[in-house]
Amino acid sequence: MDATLTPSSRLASSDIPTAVPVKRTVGNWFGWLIGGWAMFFAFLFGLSATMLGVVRLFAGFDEKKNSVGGTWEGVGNILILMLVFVMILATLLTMADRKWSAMMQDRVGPNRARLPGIDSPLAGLPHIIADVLKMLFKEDFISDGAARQKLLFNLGPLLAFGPAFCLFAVIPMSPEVFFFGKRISLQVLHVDWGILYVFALASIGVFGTALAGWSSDNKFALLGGLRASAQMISYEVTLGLTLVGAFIAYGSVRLDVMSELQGATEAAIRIGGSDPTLFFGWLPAWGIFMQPLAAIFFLTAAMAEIKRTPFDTPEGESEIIGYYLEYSGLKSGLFLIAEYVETVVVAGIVTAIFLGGWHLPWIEPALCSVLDGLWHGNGAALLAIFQVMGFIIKVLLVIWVMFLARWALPRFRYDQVMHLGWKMLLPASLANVIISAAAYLAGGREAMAMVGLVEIVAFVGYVAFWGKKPAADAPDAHGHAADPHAAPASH
Amino acid sequence: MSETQSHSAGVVPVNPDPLELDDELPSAFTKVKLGPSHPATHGTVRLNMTLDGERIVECIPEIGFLHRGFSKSSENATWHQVLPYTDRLNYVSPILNNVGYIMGVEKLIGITDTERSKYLRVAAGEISRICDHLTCVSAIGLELGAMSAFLYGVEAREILWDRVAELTGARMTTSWTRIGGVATDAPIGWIERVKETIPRVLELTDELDKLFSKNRIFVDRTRNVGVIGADEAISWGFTGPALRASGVDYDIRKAHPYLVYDRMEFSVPLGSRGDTFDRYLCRLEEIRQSAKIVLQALEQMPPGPIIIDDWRYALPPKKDVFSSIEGVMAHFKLIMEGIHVPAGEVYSFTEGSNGELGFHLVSNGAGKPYAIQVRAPGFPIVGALPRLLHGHSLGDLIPIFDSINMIGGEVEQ
Amino acid sequence: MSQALIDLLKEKLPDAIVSSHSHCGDEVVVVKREQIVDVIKFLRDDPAAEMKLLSQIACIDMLTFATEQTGGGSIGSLEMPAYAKTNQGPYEPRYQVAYNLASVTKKHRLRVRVELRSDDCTLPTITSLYPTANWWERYCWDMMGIEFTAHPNLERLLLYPEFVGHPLRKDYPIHRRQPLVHEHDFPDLVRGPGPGPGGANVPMSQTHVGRKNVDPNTYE
Amino acid sequence: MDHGHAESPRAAQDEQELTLGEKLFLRETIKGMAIVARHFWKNLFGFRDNTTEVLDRKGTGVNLVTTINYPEEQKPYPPGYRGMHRLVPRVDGRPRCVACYMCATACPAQCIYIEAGEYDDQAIEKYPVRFEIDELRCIVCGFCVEACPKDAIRMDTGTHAPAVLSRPLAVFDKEALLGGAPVELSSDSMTYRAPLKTVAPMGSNEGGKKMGGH
Repeated sequence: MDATLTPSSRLASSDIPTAVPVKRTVGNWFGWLIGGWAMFFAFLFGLSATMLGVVRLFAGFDEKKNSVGGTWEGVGNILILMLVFVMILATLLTMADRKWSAMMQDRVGPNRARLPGIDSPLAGLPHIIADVLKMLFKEDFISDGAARQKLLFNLGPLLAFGPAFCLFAVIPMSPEVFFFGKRISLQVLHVDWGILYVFALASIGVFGTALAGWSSDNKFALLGGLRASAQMISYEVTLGLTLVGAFIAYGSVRLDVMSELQGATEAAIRIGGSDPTLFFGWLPAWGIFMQPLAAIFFLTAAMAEIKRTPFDTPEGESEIIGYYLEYSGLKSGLFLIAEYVETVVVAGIVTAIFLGGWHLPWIEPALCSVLDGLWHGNGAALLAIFQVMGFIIKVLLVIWVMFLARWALPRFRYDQVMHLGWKMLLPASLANVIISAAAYLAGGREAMAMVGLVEIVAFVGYVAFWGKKPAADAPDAHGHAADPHAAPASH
Repeated sequence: MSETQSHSAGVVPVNPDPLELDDELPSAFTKVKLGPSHPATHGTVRLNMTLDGERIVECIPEIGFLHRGFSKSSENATWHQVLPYTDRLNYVSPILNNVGYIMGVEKLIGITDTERSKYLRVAAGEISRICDHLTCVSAIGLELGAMSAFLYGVEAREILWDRVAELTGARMTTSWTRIGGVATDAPIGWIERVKETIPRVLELTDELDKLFSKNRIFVDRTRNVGVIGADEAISWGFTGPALRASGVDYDIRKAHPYLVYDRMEFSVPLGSRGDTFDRYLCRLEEIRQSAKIVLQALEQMPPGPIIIDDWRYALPPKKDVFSSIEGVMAHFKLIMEGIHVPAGEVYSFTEGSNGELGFHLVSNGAGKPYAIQVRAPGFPIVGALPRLLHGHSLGDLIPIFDSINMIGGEVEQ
Repeated sequence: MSQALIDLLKEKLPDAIVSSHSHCGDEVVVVKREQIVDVIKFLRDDPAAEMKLLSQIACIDMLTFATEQTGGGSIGSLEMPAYAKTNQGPYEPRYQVAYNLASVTKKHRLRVRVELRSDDCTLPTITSLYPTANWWERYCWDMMGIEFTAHPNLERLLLYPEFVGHPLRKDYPIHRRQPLVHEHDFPDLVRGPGPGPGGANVPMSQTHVGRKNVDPNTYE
Repeated sequence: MDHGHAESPRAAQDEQELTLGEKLFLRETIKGMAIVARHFWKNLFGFRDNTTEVLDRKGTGVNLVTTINYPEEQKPYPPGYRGMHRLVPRVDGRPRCVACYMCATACPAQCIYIEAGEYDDQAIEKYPVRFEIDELRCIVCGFCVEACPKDAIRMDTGTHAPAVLSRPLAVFDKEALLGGAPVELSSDSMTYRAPLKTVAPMGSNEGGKKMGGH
């Protein structure tokens, strides 16, 4: 023991004066606010530009200049989109989840880890490094029971992570654009089967959870694995059906085609002026306006598919700890990061199909001509940077909504998840298919947008007004109503 | 729990045939031990469960992990020294335990405390009750996955505990009451502070209400889950919010008014079905009623001494201890020998946060209690867990277990 | 206010009542052990009593109740000689089991007390009348060693099965230590029971494996 | 019992089934998310008022964050807080304690150890040769303060027992405990046979205020 740590010296040193409250002035605060957001958008802009630039560098090795899908461009895309964008975003999300949840819950959030030499929590960012290091260097403990099925036990996290990681390949992050003399796009796979690839690969993930649950040789894990298998298989049906309306509208299952159809076409952008694809001249041709209910259903089903709260019955931290109960260290980390990767992918799909993909509403042609004037006719290339930035912001927004649901809502019970999936979402999405098809036959996408607008109005009315009692009838929440017991008791 | 035990419905009897062990899919029930360190068991309790898939066939609670020998320790301490032990019975609402215990001792002696002390006890006790109910209500949310609501509830609890700390000198282990009164008076400005705090607490309570009470996910998970009827609840020894959720109008504050509860205006919320959702709603409403009581008690509180002027039972004022020989002698006798409580036996009961908090006290006239046995409100309710869980699924275990608000300290003594 | 209740009881079950008194506002009726079930059943079912709530079963060991220091003592009407003064062996009946009954409708309370001699501390169970009595009786058995006949599951409740003795008895020393025991094996039908110590399937309770392998009776 | 369920304002609501709008999940889901989102945006755009008391954080632009960055920020304990013990010195620096063992007797945790000795010049009073408190055993009930007939031990240091790395370090001896403002009571003079050289003028009864007796 340290000789200087006598009781008396400790008592003296424990007289730490309490911190003097520092009032931050409003002006100061406003500066931070503006500066912070400016930095955030500048970072996004830089990120978008870098991504496009790197892909352009790789694409330079390809022969063809006028078409996308070259080999080297694909390599660049894999590097940039899947290894850098998805992985880094997923890693950041582990942090964002903690920090955002802190904000939702009136907390400060993680702020203890420090980088050497910097005496500032840096808003908790060093925790990312700390988390990763912890995951990497933690003991990889395998229980006796799990050791009997070591191969399957180790296969579990791989099968959970791998498919999730591969899903992002078909998601388009930028339009096809001439970027410094070469036509590129931020999309790994330009394939005709598009979204079917997502459905096919996503269903492989269920093997990971089932294997993990079974091979862990733990009853809680087994229950979790069973719940996960049942839930994931059930929701795949709904997941596919909710998108059928979108397929009808776009006439394609390719995500890049779907994205492209939701805003100004390339030709329109070149020409400038107003966006000719706007519905009724003012409504962006986004999927969410044609298929508002399908968007909600899809997001719900997708959250169930990736097992996030309120659908996290397979994990249910306070019930059965989940199928990854017996995993530790890096394998446990793979399961956790797979969840965040899946979140990114789902947000990407929702953005590409329903939120206009990379398109910026209304301003694209006009912005392009402005940018043309700024930089010698390279407006489309500059616009692409803004479009990628828009895509990222939309993805972040969807992710934020998913996290919001996670922290606000209680969890379903296992059978109630099934009830919701089979008895509510499935019929509703079937009805949606019929209505969408009818609307499309009646008047094409404009008619679908009309139906969609009606649906949106009805939905807003439902959320805001329906079922609300008149103010006079509202129950007195604080119980001031007179009642027999309120009188002083005489017995 | 025998291996051959089958569910009462007799759906799948366990086949004891050893040959079946070699089958690929033996048709045995799964046995799962939940706890004692399981996230859902926020005391340390172990639930030995027999599961048929997700359905709970049998659940045997196993308690005692937190047993600290309250009764035995109390028999070897003076009457006053038992007070810190009572803090640790229900550590979320210690003042109610302090009051309950001291009321028992006063009943045994045959004295009552001063007027101001009564109001202080009621006000502080109700603050404790709010803390307890907030913990329970928001913990239901937490364990059902809605973590934000839990932190809102805990935030409200924290600011109340700040008030408790200002009043008693400690947040949780208050040891605040004394025979014939209370230890410390409300500090200057405390009453105004509480009046500022209560609206904020109610605001956060309303947020909990909005987050849960109409949310179908929550309602589905709690309604018709863990239903227990009125008669059955009584026979299982339910008291407090768990009993009132079953529709039985039994609140000791109303049925046997003690302290100044007969001067307070409040209503007793009653449930109708006796399910988890009713237990949740009753607690939520009791938070609001308790807030009303706190404000009323603070409003009506008269000035005056906070402890009786009887040197046989209450310590003499320090002025007399420092300057008079009578004071020093009385002080010395009380500290060294303990308070001489007349021989006798009483069962004293007050409304704890989870129900009837009873103390069976026996004195043989010496300075130490001869025997103390506590009727923890949670004890019979935890005993009824197998009944409450009967036929429910594993997912229902969580809301049921939360809604009965097991506090390991009091159940396991 | 429960005096009427005692009168009713005396009228309906005169044989069962040993004595009755009121003390500190609590009404107590002392009944014979053999008729405790009848008395409690009567109190539960009689429309005038309606004592549906069993608050508590408390058990007191009267071994050292009356000492020389306190000059004897009394509980209610019961006067007791000083045990140490007379030095004539432990006070008998040594154990008192108190059933604190309440009525949620009539709002009255009554304590039914049974006194048990130390050589025969058995008592019929009332689990069939009140399900909550199950745990209270287990608690009494655990802490005081009162044996409830025909109890469905009279096991230790708060303490572990290997615990020796009953800690709330006055002759149980407060600083006595008990050996630590390993956790039980939870028999698994699928894979068979786990191996006990040394591979043999020996119940742990017979081995008393602890940190120190000593006889629990001498280990204090 | 006879007034039944109608007496409680909430009980009437329990009876209701959920309406169709509530059964469709979405509305209450969105409302719940809106509550949480309100907290999020307020905390994101608001700045943090560093007032240690949560209730005092008011004004525009102040966010709702209620946690305190311990140990960089510390909330001062309220005045009556039972914190770390101290042995109250007299004006000449000697402990007021007369080694009467009252605190050791009153202590439910038996964490106080005292050895008494006698002053050479003060035959009437004893003093503690050793006075040790095991702060790990201490349950901070404050009974020792209440038991002291000399106002010699107090818990008003405004701090708590510090964390230690080994158990012996938690045993605080007389030197470690002796500190803080000296106290001289008017009644003290009665116990002196010969006045001390550095006796203070008669002070007010500080002990009585602390004890909150009458």
